[in-house]
Amino acid sequence: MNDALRILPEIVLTLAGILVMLVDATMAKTASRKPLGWLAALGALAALAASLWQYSLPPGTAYFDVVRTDAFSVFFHVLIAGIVLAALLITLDSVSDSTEGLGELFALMLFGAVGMMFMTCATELLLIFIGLEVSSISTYIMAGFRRKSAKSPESALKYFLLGSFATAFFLYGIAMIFGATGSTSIDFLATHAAASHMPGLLYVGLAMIVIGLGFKVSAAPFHVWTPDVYEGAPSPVVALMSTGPKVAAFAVLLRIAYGALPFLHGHWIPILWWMAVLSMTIGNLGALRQRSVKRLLAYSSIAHAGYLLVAFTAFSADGIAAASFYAVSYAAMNVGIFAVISHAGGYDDRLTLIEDYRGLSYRSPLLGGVMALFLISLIGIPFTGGFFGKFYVFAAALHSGMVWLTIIGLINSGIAAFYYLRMVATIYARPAETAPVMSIPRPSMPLLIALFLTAAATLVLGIMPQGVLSAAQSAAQTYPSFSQPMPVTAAAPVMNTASR
Amino acid sequence: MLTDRILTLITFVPTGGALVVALLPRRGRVVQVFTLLVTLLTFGLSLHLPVHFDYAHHGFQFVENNAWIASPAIRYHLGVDGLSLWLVLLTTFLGPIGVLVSWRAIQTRTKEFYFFFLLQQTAMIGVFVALDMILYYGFWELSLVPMAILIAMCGPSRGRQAAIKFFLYTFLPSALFLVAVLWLYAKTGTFDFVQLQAALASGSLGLSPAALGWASLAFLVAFAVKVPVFPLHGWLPDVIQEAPTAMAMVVAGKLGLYSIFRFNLGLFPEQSRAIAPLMIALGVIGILYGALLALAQTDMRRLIAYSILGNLSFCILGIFCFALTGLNGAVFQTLNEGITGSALLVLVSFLYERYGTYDMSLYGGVAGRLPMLATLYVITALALTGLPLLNGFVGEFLVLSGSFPVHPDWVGVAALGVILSASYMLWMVQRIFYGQPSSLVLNRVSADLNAREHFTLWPMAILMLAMGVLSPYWIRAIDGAMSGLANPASFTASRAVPAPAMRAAVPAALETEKP
Amino acid sequence: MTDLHLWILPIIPFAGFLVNGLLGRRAPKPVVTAVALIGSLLPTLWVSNLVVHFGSLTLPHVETYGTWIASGAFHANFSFQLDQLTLVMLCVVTGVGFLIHVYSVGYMAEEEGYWRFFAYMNLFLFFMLTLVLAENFLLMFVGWEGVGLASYLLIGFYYHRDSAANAGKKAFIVNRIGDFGFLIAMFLLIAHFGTLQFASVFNTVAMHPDWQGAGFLTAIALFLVLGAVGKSAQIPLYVWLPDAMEGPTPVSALIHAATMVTAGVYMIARTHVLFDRAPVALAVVAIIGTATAFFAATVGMAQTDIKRVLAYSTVSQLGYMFLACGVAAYSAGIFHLVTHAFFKALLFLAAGSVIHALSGEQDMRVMGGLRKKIPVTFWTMTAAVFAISGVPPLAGFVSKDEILYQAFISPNGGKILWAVGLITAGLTSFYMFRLWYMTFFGESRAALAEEHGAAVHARSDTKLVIEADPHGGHGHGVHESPKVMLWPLIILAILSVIGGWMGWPAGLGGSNWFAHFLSPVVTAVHLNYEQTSVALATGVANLPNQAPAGDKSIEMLLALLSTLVAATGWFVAHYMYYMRPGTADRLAQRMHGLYALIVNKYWVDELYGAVVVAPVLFLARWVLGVLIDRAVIDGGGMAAGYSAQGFGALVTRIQSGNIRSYAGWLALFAALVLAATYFGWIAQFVPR
Amino acid sequence: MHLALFIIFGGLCVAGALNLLFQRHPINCALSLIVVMSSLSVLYLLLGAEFLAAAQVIVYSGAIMVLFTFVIMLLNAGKEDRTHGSKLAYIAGFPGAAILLGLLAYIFLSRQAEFGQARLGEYMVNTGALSQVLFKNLLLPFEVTSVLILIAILGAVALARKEH
Amino acid sequence: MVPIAYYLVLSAILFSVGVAAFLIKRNIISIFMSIELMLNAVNLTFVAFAHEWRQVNGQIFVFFVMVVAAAEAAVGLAIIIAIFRARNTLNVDQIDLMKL
Repeated sequence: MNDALRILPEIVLTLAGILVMLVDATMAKTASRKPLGWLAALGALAALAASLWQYSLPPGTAYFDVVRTDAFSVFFHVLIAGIVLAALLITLDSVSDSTEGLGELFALMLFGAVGMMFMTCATELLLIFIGLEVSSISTYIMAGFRRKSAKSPESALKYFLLGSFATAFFLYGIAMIFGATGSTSIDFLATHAAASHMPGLLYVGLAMIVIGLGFKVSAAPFHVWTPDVYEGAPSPVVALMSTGPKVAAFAVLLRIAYGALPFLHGHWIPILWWMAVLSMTIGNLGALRQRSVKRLLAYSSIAHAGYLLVAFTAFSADGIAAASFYAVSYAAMNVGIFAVISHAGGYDDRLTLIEDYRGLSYRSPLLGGVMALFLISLIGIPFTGGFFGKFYVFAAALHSGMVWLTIIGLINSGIAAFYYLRMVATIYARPAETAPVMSIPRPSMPLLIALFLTAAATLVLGIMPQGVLSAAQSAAQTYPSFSQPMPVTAAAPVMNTASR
Repeated sequence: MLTDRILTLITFVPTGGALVVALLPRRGRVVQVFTLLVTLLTFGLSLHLPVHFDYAHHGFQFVENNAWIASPAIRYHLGVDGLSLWLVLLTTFLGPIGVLVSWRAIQTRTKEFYFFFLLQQTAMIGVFVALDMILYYGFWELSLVPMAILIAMCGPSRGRQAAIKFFLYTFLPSALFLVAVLWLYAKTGTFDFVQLQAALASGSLGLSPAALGWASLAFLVAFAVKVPVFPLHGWLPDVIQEAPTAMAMVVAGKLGLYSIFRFNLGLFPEQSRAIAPLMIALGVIGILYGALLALAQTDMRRLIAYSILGNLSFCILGIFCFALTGLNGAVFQTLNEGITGSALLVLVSFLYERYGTYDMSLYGGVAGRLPMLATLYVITALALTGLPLLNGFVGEFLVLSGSFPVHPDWVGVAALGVILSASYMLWMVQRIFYGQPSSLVLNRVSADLNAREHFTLWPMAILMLAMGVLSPYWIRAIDGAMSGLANPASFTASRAVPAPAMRAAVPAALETEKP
Repeated sequence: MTDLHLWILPIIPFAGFLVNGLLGRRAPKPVVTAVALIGSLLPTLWVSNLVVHFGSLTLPHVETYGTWIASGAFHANFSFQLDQLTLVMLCVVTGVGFLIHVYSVGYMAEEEGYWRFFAYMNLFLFFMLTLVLAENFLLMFVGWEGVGLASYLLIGFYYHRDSAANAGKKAFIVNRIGDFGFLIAMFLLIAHFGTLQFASVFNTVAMHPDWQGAGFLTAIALFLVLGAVGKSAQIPLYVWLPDAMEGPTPVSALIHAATMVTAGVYMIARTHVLFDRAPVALAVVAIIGTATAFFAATVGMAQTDIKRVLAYSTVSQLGYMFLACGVAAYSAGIFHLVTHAFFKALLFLAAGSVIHALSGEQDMRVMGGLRKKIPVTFWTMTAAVFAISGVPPLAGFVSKDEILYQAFISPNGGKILWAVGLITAGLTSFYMFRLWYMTFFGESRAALAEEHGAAVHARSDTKLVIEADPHGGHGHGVHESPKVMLWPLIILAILSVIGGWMGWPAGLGGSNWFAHFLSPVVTAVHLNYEQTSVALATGVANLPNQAPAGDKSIEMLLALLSTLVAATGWFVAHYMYYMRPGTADRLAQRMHGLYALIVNKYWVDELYGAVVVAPVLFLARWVLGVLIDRAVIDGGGMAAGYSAQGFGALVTRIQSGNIRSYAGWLALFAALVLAATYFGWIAQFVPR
Repeated sequence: MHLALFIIFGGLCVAGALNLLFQRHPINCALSLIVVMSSLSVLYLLLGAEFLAAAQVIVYSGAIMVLFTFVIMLLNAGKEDRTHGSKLAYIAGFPGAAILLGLLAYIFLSRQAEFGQARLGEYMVNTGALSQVLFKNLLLPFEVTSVLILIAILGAVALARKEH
Repeated sequence: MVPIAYYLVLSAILFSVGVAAFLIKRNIISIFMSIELMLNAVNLTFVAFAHEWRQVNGQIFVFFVMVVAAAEAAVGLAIIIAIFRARNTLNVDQIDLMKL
């Protein structure tokens, strides 16, 4: 029974999903499916509560060491539950009663979340693989949900084929590691892998896993699918899939790189270093000339994956904490901005181009203002989550001597400012006289809640980051090899002189 | 006790006001009036500083130092010294004026405008009072956003481009600035300015000179762009042209110059001196360049932009000669530019409200129609050209006389700017106000200054005269702050026997290093 | 010691300025008049009060009212000083100033900018008094720039007229060039002395005979000369003064004849200690002065606009003063300054009265035969003309003769200076009498004004000033000016007649009282190190500026000579413009080139326009504006932006949208990553 | 014996795979894939995984490939025409694949000794032992797969349903 | 007796062929099949290693992969049907609506 508590959020979500399906089946064909959305949201809320409650559990494993709940996994549980909750609310806002397959959509979101959560708490590569598949497959499906449009199925197809392609690599990687050690348990690897008599297999396995996960987090050069898929998928779904699976995949990457194979950092730091540089550069340069909003955000998400990878190269407890913190702030602002887009553009993308958003703040000051806030946070302006995210990431990297990476990264954030700011300027520019008046439906309750959650999160992370930061730091403490935080103030000769 | 929290109040009262503005109804002049009250309140609060400032004591005062973020240690550390004191006051003083000048100019999106306007106030004040590098950086970056948005919102023709140009020009270098800050943190383990200063001064860190040089360069470039210093001024004309007057008033000068004083001179004295020759050259070039280009403009706003460039270059010259007098002059000139430049922009915008263009070639003979405006315009122009008994002269004179012993050649060239500035200013005045009334002026019948405009302009005019005549009141505080940054011997008594005044002064200049 | 409240002197006119400037537009005219007159009268009374108590003062008398600028080592005070030199200047400024104020009441009566005019006039008095009272260079500079401002405002008084606006701007900017010199001089002083107080600087210099001819002193002196040249309209910066005639005539009289333009001379005299230690600078002053005197006189001969003739004559006379200073005869220079203030102010006022009588006509060619119609003006004018032409025993004769004598006896190259000065004296008397004859004698040519008027308008160089006609209608009822204008004329006439006596040279049996009076202040230090330094130190005047013995005869001779020359000039004028009126034109025909050269003022304005103004504008507009700012600086930003976007395009090229391409991409990089990891390649390629 | 079997069926695998690669009609591809899978099941047997061998035939060849062929029929997909939409696939992809093969082969063969030998019948996993692990240690993953299948059903229904 | 390495190499060959097939096929269904081929290759690797290590986990892994593959097949074919309905083609080269 105690074991069940350790996967309580997953259970809750699963049950909620099943409930949604059952109710859906009982409802009349013509009846509005929105209530199901509220039901699902309730489920997500319950899962969020359960995840938070898990903080009260003592760290430990369950089901024969297949899952472990500790500060780290709970941190990501909470995050994922929050993301799903927000995504559900956004969906509720942007869909209409006539939108088909709503029941399935809500259920899929919940089930997908189950997979993501398992990814973050699993300590057995098998379960990680299953979780990955659960989250991926549900995302493939959701990407194709707007069947009427020509784009949506295409994005689903691209995502599906390339995703499976990458999964094969991931799987092959696991096989290699299994071959090198004879086990697929993270803990076992952490303790015994170093003694493997076939390190070559370990290297290759590690590389293949990095490839597979790199694809999932859309890190260059494995990013190619991202823009197309984001463009075609329904905006609310993008809100979820641009954050949830990524966050989970990053958690897995942390587990494997820092938890299972830290002694191979000599091998994986260079890969991640280059992936970070490529992701940041390609993402930002690619976004420069975008005219479609969603593609632009796709490139920006590539760039942000790069920033997050920078934290990995720090190879320190600070790095883990920074990555976790960045995941949160990125999720907050990205979900938020997609909330605005999916409201303004609607479930079936009425507004696709940046220019369509010209004068948004004239039509709806609230939406304009909030969108500007998220964009500013994406730029990384202080007093928003985006800034402290970048700040911690680069501080950690620089503290580990990654001077060049830091410089490249911050120059990149300068380039990024261009297209984000162009967006902000567009929102606040006068609407063109010739342009037809854009019809923005007045924000519904779920949207307001979602916007409030995300905006509040963005600001809190920017102004009072201490809470989340310490959570992230305690998450970092769960890694045995980094349990002693690198004393940041080690090299400080002046610390004794207390500031007056 | 007010004194303990005064800086927080001054900094965040505008923010509070902004939040209220966001909730106010879009009806009548509610927003304007409220914003005006908020800015006036802020100004009133800020008057607390000079009253209770201890001019004898050179360190930071009204200090607030609380923990903000535990690890990495970022503190909420505020404080002002003789340098930031007046800059804070300048900012709060320009607050109400900014509201008054926008009163009629901003008709649409007033709520957004005043919301961001107040946010900008907070950001700028914060820059001047923050003593923690990250806190400072926060305000520094934050000050870009409302500015950019307002430029995009109000720019008549190419607002968006100007906004982006401005933002990128400032943001890109400040990214490198952040790298330098983080690097310093990695080496010293603190973001606190005071501790950083102590650590770097102690020289016990064993940092490589090259690395320090790069760090200081990263600082300098970020600030120089914001000033702007000569080759980095690409954004200035466009922004001055597109920005609403209330923003154009504050976009250039004080923020960047303050940062150079505080951080480049405060943290990297040697490195600053190493790069001084270049900066002096740029400063002098900037003086002449700005003046000459102002001579070539036909658009009032662009002319003002280039004249601002010229006047600010005086500050650069004064800073990098490291003579105490020159530094005082540079600070004083910063204040001057803030006041006089703003006054000129305000006047021009009043002309624009009446005649709807900034193109001087369409003007002429306005003096007959608007004598009061013409009078104030001439006074302002004279202040900018450095007429004695007005503030401009004191600044220029201190800068030049202070720097002259250090670099007679450069300063000699720079002094030519005095001639040029007179040329373009008087020419501007003549083209707008003198001669026969142009068709534009004949067709548009418009009244002379109304009460609001008088309230906008007279405070600045009076301040120009006051600062020109009673400069010691300002300089006594500045002198205290600068004495730590200047070279010990502030002039070379090459051949003459030092006059008594000098003998007395040398020890005063020598007593440096006030943490 | 007794407190003289010197601050009252400038403050009163300043108050007048404020009152008239702020309230004048609405105030009734009498009030404005009253304020203005009080603003100029009270200082005059205060000065006379000073004169009365002067004997009982310990000189120099210094009063400090507070610190103006204090920064680190350097500080400058609001402090005034009173000594003989100051007193003389005070008398001139307040006295002449007051008279001209009175005159203006009549002259400007009908101007719509009445209040503005008097506000500016009071402002001018404020700054001029500050200038002469200042106890340090910086405060002197305040007055220095201030009078420039006042002159700018007054020249541009008729701002709706482009010519006036241009003239004002020109005056200010050219003056700025001089101020630039003044500034640099001050910087040098601070650099070398650490202070700008007259006393400490001069004492330090006086104490150091070893600095005789020192480089830095020469530099300081030369930069001061630049300042003086700008303010006193000497070559090469004289160009603004003739144009300044655009201003109302009283302005020309007060500012551009009597007081402001002489500030340069005053400044040199005030700082003579520096010049005495810098012979080179002195020589420069002397040469500039002489050259200007001659040059301006030649131009003056051919001008037909009455005010312009006077303007060039002013420049020429200022040249004499410079010459005097250049030969270290400062008291002579100041003396000529005083007498010149009398008769030149008078000339301008009288000319104003003439113009007034002809309701705005300034061209002498359409004047004539006014002798009977405006007698008072005629007689006063006559006195002035005789005075300036150096007819003994009038004021002009005495002061000019003193200068020539000092030039003659001065050791280095004096003879040449003297010779040129002498010729100039001849030219002076010629063009002055020319003016006299053309204006007052012959038959009245006023009738020709009609058809001539058009011609005058067409002429570019002569500007036809249409000042309001006091008597309304633009008819040609030639009339004498009102009393309020005539009394100042009369008083000044008397002064220019008898003014010479106070400086009657010893050589001619006089007792050169003036020189003695000034000697404590202006005695050149290089004449005699020990004594002067003692003198300056103790402030006791024991050195009359006496010429070497046995020169009585020479002085006699020279006086005779100059008188002769003056007479010759008079005779020539008499011949050409009275006996044979046509002669002038014929002469002009005969030597056409020379005439053209002179009448076009040697094309100096055109030259400056081509050599200075045009190139600067070209540089600003095209080289810097377009080439540097647009192309390089803006272009640089653009280039960066576009190149980034280019890379962006490159990046998006990958995004072909084809799944197989994507897969190929993935496969390739997967393989590379594998290989790199396995062989540990990229580990080396990670810059730390 | 073992080696012979390995060579035969391994060869069959490769042949089937290559056939899949070169055939242009989906049906042929499907059939050749079935060949690959069946012969793989034999190899599983050689490696002592009897349950997997069975499952391979049942699940893959039985279920999945039937599904494939079903869909092929449903959409009556014809012989694919070799359009040239992508050069990158050739210039980047094939080298990639080649490098991949070469690298892996190099790794495996160079360390050949360390991998040891596979002897027939030496290590047989009977279903019981397998289920021991499956339903005890790996119970949770097993349960989670039910969620996975649920999703699959949902998705199939949602995507393939006729729109009305 | 056969060296395990042979099995591994065989799986590597199959995997690479699968990759190549993915690249070369135009028919979506065929592409999907080549993915299945890759998965099978991986399975073989697992079984081989399971034999080497005498570890049953490897085989169980394969079992799970089969399940996943089944699920993927269901979903994938559904997607294929959907796109066929939307675009009326199965040629992957014609499914590049979204690019750049």
